[in-house]
Amino acid sequence: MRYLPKSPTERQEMLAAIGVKSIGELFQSIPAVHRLKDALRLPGPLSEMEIIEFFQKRASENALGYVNFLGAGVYNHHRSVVTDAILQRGEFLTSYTPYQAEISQGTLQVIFEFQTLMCQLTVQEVANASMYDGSTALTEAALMAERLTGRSRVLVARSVHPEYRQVLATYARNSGLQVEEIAFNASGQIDLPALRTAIDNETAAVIVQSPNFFGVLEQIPALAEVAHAREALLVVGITEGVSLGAVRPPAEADIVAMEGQSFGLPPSYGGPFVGVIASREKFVRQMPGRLAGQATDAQGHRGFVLTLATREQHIRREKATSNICTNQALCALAATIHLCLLGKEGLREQAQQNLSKAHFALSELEKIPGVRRAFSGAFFNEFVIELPRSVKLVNAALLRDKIIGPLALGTFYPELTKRGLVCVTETTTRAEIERLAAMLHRALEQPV
Amino acid sequence: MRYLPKSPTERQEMLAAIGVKSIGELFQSIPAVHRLKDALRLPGPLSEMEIIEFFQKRASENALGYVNFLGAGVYNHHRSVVTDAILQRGEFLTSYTPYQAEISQGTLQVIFEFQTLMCQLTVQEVANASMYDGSTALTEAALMAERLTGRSRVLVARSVHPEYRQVLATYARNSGLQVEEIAFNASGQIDLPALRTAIDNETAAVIVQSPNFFGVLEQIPALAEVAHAREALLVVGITEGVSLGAVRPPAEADIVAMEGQSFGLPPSYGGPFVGVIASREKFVRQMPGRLAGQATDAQGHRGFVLTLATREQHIRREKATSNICTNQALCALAATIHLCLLGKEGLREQAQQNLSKAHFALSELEKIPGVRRAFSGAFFNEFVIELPRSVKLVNAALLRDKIIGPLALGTFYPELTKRGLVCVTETTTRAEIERLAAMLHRALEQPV
Amino acid sequence: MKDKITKATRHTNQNEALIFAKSAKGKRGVEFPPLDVPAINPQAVLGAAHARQEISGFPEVSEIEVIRHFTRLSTWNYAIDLGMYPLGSCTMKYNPRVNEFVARLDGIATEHPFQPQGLSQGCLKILQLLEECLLEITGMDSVTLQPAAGAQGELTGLLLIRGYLQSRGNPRRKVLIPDSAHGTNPATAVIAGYVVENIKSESHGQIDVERLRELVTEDVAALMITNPSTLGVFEQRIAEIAEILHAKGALLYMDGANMNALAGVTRPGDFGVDVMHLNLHKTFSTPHGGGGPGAGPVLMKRFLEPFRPVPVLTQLSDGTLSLDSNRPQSIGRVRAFCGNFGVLVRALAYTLAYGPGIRQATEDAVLNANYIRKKLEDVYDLPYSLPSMHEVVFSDARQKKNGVNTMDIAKRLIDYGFHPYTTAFPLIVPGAMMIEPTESESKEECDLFVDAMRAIAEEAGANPELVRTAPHSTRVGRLDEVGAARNPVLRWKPAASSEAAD
Amino acid sequence: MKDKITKATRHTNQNEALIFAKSAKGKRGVEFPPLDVPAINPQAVLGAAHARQEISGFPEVSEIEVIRHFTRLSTWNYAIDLGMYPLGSCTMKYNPRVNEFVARLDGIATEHPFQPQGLSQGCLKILQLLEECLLEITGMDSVTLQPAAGAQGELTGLLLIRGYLQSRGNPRRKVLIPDSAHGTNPATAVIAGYVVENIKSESHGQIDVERLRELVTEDVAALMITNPSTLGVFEQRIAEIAEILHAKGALLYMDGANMNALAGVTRPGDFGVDVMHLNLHKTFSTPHGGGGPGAGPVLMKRFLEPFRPVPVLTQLSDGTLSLDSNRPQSIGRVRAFCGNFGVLVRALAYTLAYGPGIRQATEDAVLNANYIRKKLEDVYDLPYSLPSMHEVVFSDARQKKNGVNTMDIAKRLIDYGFHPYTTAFPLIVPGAMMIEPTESESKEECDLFVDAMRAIAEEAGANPELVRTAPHSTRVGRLDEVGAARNPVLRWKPAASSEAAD
Ligand SMILES: Cc1ncc(COP(=O)(O)O)c(C=O)c1O
Ligand SMILES: Cc1ncc(COP(=O)(O)O)c(C=O)c1O
Repeated sequence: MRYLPKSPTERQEMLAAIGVKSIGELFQSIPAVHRLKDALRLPGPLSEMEIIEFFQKRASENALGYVNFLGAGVYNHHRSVVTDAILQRGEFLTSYTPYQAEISQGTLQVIFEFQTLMCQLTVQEVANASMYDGSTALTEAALMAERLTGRSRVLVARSVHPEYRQVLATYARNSGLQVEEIAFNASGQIDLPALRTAIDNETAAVIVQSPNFFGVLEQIPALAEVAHAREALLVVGITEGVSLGAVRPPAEADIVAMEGQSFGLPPSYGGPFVGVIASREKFVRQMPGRLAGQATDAQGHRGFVLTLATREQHIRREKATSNICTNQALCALAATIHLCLLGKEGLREQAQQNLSKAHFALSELEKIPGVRRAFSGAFFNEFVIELPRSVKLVNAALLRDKIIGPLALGTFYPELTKRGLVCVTETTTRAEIERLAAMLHRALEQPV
Repeated sequence: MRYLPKSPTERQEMLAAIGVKSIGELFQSIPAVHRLKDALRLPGPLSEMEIIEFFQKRASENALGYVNFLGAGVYNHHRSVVTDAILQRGEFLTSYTPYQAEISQGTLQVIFEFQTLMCQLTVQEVANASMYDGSTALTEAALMAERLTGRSRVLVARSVHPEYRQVLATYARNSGLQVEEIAFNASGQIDLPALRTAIDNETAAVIVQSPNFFGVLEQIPALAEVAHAREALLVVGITEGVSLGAVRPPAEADIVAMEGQSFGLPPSYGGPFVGVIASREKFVRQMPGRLAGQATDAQGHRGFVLTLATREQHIRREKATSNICTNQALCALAATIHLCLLGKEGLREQAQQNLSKAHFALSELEKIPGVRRAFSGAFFNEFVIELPRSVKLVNAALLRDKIIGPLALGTFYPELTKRGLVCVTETTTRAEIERLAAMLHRALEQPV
Repeated sequence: MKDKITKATRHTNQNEALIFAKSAKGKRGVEFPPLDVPAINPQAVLGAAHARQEISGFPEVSEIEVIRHFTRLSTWNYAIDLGMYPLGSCTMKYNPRVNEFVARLDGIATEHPFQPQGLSQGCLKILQLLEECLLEITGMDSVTLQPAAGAQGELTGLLLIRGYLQSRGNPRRKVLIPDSAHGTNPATAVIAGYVVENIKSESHGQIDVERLRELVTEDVAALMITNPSTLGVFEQRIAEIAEILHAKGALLYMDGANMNALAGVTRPGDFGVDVMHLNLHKTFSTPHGGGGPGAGPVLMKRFLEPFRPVPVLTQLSDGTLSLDSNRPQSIGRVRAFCGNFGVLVRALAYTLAYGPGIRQATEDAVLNANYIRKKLEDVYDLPYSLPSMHEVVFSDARQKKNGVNTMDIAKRLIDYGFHPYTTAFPLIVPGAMMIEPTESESKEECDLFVDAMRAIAEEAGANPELVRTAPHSTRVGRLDEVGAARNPVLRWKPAASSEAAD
Repeated sequence: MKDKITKATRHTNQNEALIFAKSAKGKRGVEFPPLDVPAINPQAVLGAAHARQEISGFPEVSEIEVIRHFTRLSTWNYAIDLGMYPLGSCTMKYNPRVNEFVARLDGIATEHPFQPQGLSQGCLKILQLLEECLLEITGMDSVTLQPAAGAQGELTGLLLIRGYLQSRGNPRRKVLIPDSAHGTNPATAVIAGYVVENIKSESHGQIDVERLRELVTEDVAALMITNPSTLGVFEQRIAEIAEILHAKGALLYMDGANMNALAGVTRPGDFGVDVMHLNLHKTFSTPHGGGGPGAGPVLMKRFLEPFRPVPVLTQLSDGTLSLDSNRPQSIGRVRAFCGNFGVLVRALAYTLAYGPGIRQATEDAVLNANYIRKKLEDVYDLPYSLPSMHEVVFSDARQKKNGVNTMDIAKRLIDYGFHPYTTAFPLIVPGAMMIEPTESESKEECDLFVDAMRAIAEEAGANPELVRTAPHSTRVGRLDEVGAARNPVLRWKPAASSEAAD
């Protein structure tokens, strides 16, 4: 087998050196009854050619050649080939968690740079590297708030990504964390009065997302006031990192939980992505996940090490701040490379293009009789439209034109049938936007 | 511009340091009349996204999605993704010719391994790394024979690749080398009697290709006898390196000129490929091109250096064995990686699959009324079929079925109209072969 | 002694400052096509309240500077592609390049989790085939591919157990965990709402079955066991252990991190395991990437199936695949979307490459570990002498006498051109030296490792200081971790730029 | 002095034997799908006369061993991706990664040169656009993209000249070449059937125009000039030189290796050049790959067009592109198929990335060279003082006094983390130090280079031995090239395996 670097003779030599006659003897410690008699019934073995052919067939059964207007936590953004070229260097791709600092400085400096970039984007003091994704980052942020406040009730805006709220619910259910949801208003933002009445002195955190699931920006400073008035923490989730190139960062938040997929990671049917938790320096010892810090050797050379490990499971076991071990380091590397390439001006331009194209798309769609925007709040590159008929029906028609239309919100919000979430990024061309508008217009003209 | 690592301020600082006010001052040495007033009229600048889009458009205007049965010096063989992954490491991709041995040992050891592999495949004593391609390698081999024998007449078989012969003619025309062509016989091999009569004591070399342009194997030992009887050299060209996994190597040849495209290089519309000259140790000082040799440093460490440079243009100038400087080193690296992956058994299996599939294809095609093989000689993975009507007509019909059919030989050999060269490799599936046969059958049944 | 070192040499290596030190206003590494719609000014449409002013300190560099920056940094790393990586419990095996290729295909890497399922059949078929393969390899009945890593798999598994017990009236209070277990086990149990009770291992490092019998009460939800144990030893009485638990209505959870010792040879489903996780970034060769990503599928017996996280993959009558979220008894979601899909793609590519031949990989892994054990047992202390499977755990007991500990030996291995083994785990072995070669190591590489370890053992006697102060061949020496933790510098700051960014 | 070295540090680096040392019977790195047609035994169909028995000594290794072998070897190389590569005359600039990406696209890398031209319009459009761009940049009238490298471009150019002169009755005998020319110029002239006559440069290193006037006779076919010269200086009297040649019916050939100093600023077609070549692997950023591949397009004035190599790209009335081989006056083919197409793809990608902005690249290249010249001219001898363009040529004259020569300084640069400059070329400068930074170097990298060169100049005075014995930081020291050439070992042999393969 091509992955195995041994010849039959070498195997025999090694068995002889060990002092056994057959490989079977080395498995004697497994009770005979449990040892398999027959070979496993698995497909393969396949050659490289066959493996590639297999996956190309699968790829052809997917949405190749379709234009899509989907966002909702996973965004189609430009990814430079430079990022992937570096990512595939064996020194990064095939290395382990950098516990042995002397031969892991490459990964460690990258993590340190990643932490810095995340702080700069979110205007927070410290950031970790990394959490599994945005949904678990948001959930761990809630648990972190619980630890920090000693309170066990969190209020979550319904405008937070539905699947993020499901993950939070799963973790909360058994760890004694009580979760209550706060409605959204006509602007698509969290209902402030409702929040004010719901919040109390047992509230550990107020959890919102901005831009939220409807693409609408939340009023972070006002929310911070409400939360802080009750000594609760404000947790802000971010699924669309590119927004930070144009949108005011959540500086007033106590904890920011971000999904970094927009920074150079492919949609890849939902993962692997990279979650980040950023917060205030004073909260760092309750932070979950890995942290790299600066250190010096005996000669005074600057280097980096994994630090504050006393928060982690391998040291603290049942008292750890989280059970996370393997994380998303390679995705954090991709995000670091991607953001370094973009730079300050690149990120600004990208954000402005997203903003411009999304607003252009809305204006095109609003020209269609019966189509209007569902919420009034300011938005970045996603917005909800209301249609005169079922989104599913309309999408079915659009598919014939190789367009994957708006995400039907009825699936997640019973009250939001006929509402669709539209996402437009810098990779969407004007022609594609105009085609969407034209086809949607035509679809609506057809009798049901 | 993203490739330029300077800010406007830094440019100003550097100009100041030099002591000039504007960049223009640094171009004063160019007479004013010659300095361009206007910007060049060039397309661009394009972003990375636009560049990729441009070339994807071009790609879509090519033969994507067609099955082809073309060989004739460029072969569709399996290329492992491993080869390309290594090839793209910046340390190999972006390094220069290894003149500074201490920081070029990677490239130098690869070249040494490449030379060894080429010797093993061709059963020659020394091999260079590298020539531009097979055609220039064959041509340089003729010039090398001219220098070695002090004679200036070469006999080249018409069964040698037509474009190779054209290149030879171009180089010969002005360097006083006289080239005569020898006909081929019914078996598709060089006409031995004709060769015997043509060869004389002024003949520097007999030049053949095996497998030749018709896919037919030449009788190397017999040819060597004929040549050596007149103290002429036998030069053997090889365009299909994979044949060496099954076909007897040209051990009796004095010089072997090989095209290495089959060893891990994509067809790439004809290049870049890698030419090799292999020969006898005693001829090495008349060899063109680069050679790496073993050396030791003061501490006795083994290393490699470029050696016998006194053959080369940068030392010998007008007396050099060739004018070649930049060669095809990266392609030689690809071939080295590819052959190491294949290994002895892999190459044998690949060759046997080519042989088996080509012979299966012939048998399928011969079932078609009016289709027969044109030559009788033993072949590897290419063969010539004779059709009852014009190959061009038939191919036009095949194209409708997304099949690129046999190469029409009439273009190269007026006497070989209605003859087509068919190539089948391990990448051709039985289904594709059967489709070719079926469609060709149908095409021939249609009225002209 | 230096002359003993044949595997590595020192060579010139580029220094590199932090990327922030290279920043200069106006440089950039990415450009975009000109905007093809009317440009909108953020201030105008977002208003002062929502528009961002400045991204303070954010780098501005060119493409070539980015390439050099990260290429240089990469050369400071050790990696599987450079040599043996014998980290015990981490299964650092070869990461096949074709897996990277297929995971990046258009139509695979480009797919959106919310696109119509009818246009996602390729993705869903990949998930289905991987599920079938993992079930066959483990002998279990049902699976979820959603967990992002082993630790999340553990949580998912415990929540399945909790959901099941809950459905029968009482989730119970305790989870039993051997003292040899990995830190994620106890950490996870707490998140799942359980109290951890540790079990001391018996003198051979196995589960103390008699003690277990006493501990297993109606209050115990499950035992989390790692098999082979973190000592690399198979739990001989595993079936009996399962019976003890089942007799009391408790379940057996198996941490499958060491599955590389079992694949193709024996199946947890056949020896009483109720639920387990796999680490696809270990046994199934997906690249560890400096810390992740991974994937931690959870496999279970039929009775736990109703509790699987949503969505679950189902096949409709017409054969099309779909994701079903309507599962009343589900524990819910543990992660958004469909898990680390790209990792799952790689794991399937790996499985297909071997097919039933995966047994050969297991055999070679066990062969390597036993070969190294045999070649080193006369110079290093072997605290537990039961037969090793895929890894062997020595201790520094002998070298300690000369003041040389497992960390010193580990660091000295770096000078010999190897990545160290796992130190200080499992906790039941003081001064543990946990060596897992995996099947990816040739006899040549194993022999070089043995030579290095023996040479270091010699140095520990003849020249302990040399070992204590190792490594001597790296661009930085041992770093002051205590100082780093005392006053942590966790990010670059412009103020400190001249200092930190250089 | 070591403390002066801030750019590089020594770090552990893997050793690696020859691949042949890793070979063991039965290992392999590639497997094929099962044969889907009847298997044929080579012996049977080819017969003893044609069937191969053994491939003696051929390696047998696994995929992981191949990955490690070449990954380890790669770490022994210096490269542009690692740092400045100031080789004069070589224009080692950044090789954009997107160029590699597009050259590998399906539909580009996969295309066969003999497929129907109707199905090759994409390839042909790429060639056409590149032709148009190169013509605009050089100001010439016609072009061939066939030559595989600069030297072959030179040959093609001289054959064009010969063909043209031939057509007017007499190919003539001589080609004039300045003593500052690159070795390929004279070597090429001979292959083209010409006798080389060297011209001494005048005291400023420029063409001695008066001498030229005497030398140009009816017997002279052409002058091969490099402009800017290999001293990096523009030939101020270039137009006059052209007139002198043209007056006698001789032609002006320009070696375009130094076009990186001119692109966007001035055009050879505008200052009298009749024919020239470009090195796309220099000026147009295609990767040098350790020695190649390259591409050497030849550009010419209208009157030379009929002599272009076949096939030539032509546009049919219906707009489709085709390759025309029916050109009676053609010099013939210089290479099979359509040249190094993959290299041409990369060069076009590079040109499109800059567009008219290519002038900025030229300006930055000249800026860097002059900056370095300014910062070093007080410590290194500048034999020719005319204004530098894209490169500057110093000599070791001052350091020679302490027995330190250009090669010693070059080797010492390695310790300072840089690839050396070009040594011992051009020949008219004894102890030449030829420095070409290109536009790809940041001010930071240029400053580090200046610091290193100044530190070495100091060392040459204070501690010449340190410089003479450099490099001190590499895995191997200076290798005995004389010994290697005296009895050459040019391949591994099984016999010597234990010795050579380790
Ligand atoms: C025995 C054991 N259990 C659990 C884990 C945790 O798995 P992961 O790192 O994938 O979360 C590990 C990984 O180090 C392990 O070795
Ligand atoms: C001035 C000059 N002319 C010609 C050449 C030869 O070009 P190539 O190496 O592409 O054959 C070179 C390349 O080194 C050069 O520097």
